[in-house]
Amino acid sequence: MELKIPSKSQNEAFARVAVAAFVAQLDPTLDEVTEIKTAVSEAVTNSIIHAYEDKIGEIIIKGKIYENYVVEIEVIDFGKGIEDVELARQPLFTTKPDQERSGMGFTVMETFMDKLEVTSEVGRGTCVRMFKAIKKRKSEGAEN
Amino acid sequence: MELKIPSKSQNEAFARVAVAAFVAQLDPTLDEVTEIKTAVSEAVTNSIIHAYEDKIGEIIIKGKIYENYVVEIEVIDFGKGIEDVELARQPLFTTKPDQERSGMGFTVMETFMDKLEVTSEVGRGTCVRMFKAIKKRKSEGAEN
Amino acid sequence: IGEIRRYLRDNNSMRISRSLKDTAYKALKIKEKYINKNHREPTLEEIAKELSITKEELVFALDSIQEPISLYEPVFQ
Ligand SMILES: Nc1ncnc2c1ncn2[C@@H]1O[C@H](COP(=O)(O)OP(=O)(O)O)[C@@H](O)[C@H]1O
Ligand SMILES: Nc1ncnc2c1ncn2[C@@H]1O[C@H](COP(=O)(O)OP(=O)(O)O)[C@@H](O)[C@H]1O
Ligand SMILES: [Mg+2]
Ligand SMILES: [Mg+2]
Repeated sequence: MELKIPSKSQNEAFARVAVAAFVAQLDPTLDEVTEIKTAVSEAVTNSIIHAYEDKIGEIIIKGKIYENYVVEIEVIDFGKGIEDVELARQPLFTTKPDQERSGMGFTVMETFMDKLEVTSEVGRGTCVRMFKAIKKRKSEGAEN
Repeated sequence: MELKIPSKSQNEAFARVAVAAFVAQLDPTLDEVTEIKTAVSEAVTNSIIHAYEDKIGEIIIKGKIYENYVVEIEVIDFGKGIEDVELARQPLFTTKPDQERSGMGFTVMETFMDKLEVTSEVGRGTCVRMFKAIKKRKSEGAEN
Repeated sequence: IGEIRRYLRDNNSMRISRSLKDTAYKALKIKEKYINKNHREPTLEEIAKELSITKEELVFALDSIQEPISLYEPVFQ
């Protein structure tokens, strides 16, 4: 699936649920969904706040499910980009310390997902790509 | 917002939830949400079953919200198209009577939405455009 | 982060499908109570607030159960 939304803050809640609904077809646990939602939320918030700042731009969210219960989520923007991705990914690093930004966005994404790839070009935009394996259930009957 | 999905039947539920979550920002009642979901579900099912039949094609769902609490939803496919739209919109008309199709899809969309526009070209695809006004709540303050 | 993770872990390894249904049934109960009290349908916001979730999460949950209104009735009448 591919979802395109304007970078308005009210779309963040929408994007989060859209991704959750997409992942739901694998019937993950509540924890797994919460982790994915939280990671997506951080990525989308970054696009809204850092990439486009005061402008409204386009955010694309792509979701893919692989055979082995692996979910791939991409959050793409065409905003200002990141100068030093390595640095940006460091815990506590933030370019907006004034705005109650904790600098923990990328760390949260890394913690909650199995793999995180960030590619960015200054003036062109950023692509955050995340993977997570949903644990395959032992048996279909085990519902609790 | 714009959502792109492959015409697989499991994506129908996902599209329905995505649209419902999109419309949620207008704070509708549960009934209003159910009506919109049902209409979207019919349109998406038509694209899956009629437009692409045994193939997998692309379905685009666009959502727009206008100032006066009006929601516009478009469901677009690039499938086989409809020869006679007028006829297809008649209650009980179906080209797949064998497959438990009731021929009531367009009627359901018309009933649950305020306005329905169907444009189609044989061999090119179909666009179903639906509008619904969400009743504006009496007062924002009436919160209990 | 360890703490956030532990917090989430403590909460739920319940499957999302189960959890959505639980939320949806709670929402329907709230809706019923609301109608009895106020004689009108609550909006999403009014229900979501009581459940401490977003409107978006509420509609997602509600989609997991068959909603108890007969959709096709008006069409066939
Ligand atoms: N999509 C993006 N576009 C431009 N810059 C970004 C983007 N995402 C992250 N950044 C940069 O990386 C830094 C670290 O991001 P993050 O770990 O989420 O912390 P925070 O958002 O709290 O600053 C941000 O302060 C910002 O400079
Ligand atoms: N997206 C579409 N592409 C091609 N044909 C369509 C499409 N949607 C509807 N149709 C045609 O219109 C007819 C009526 O549609 P509908 O009222 O939903 O009834 P049903 O789906 O039960 O047949 C269908 O049988 C089909 O021939
Ligand atoms: Mg951040
Ligand atoms: Mg139909």
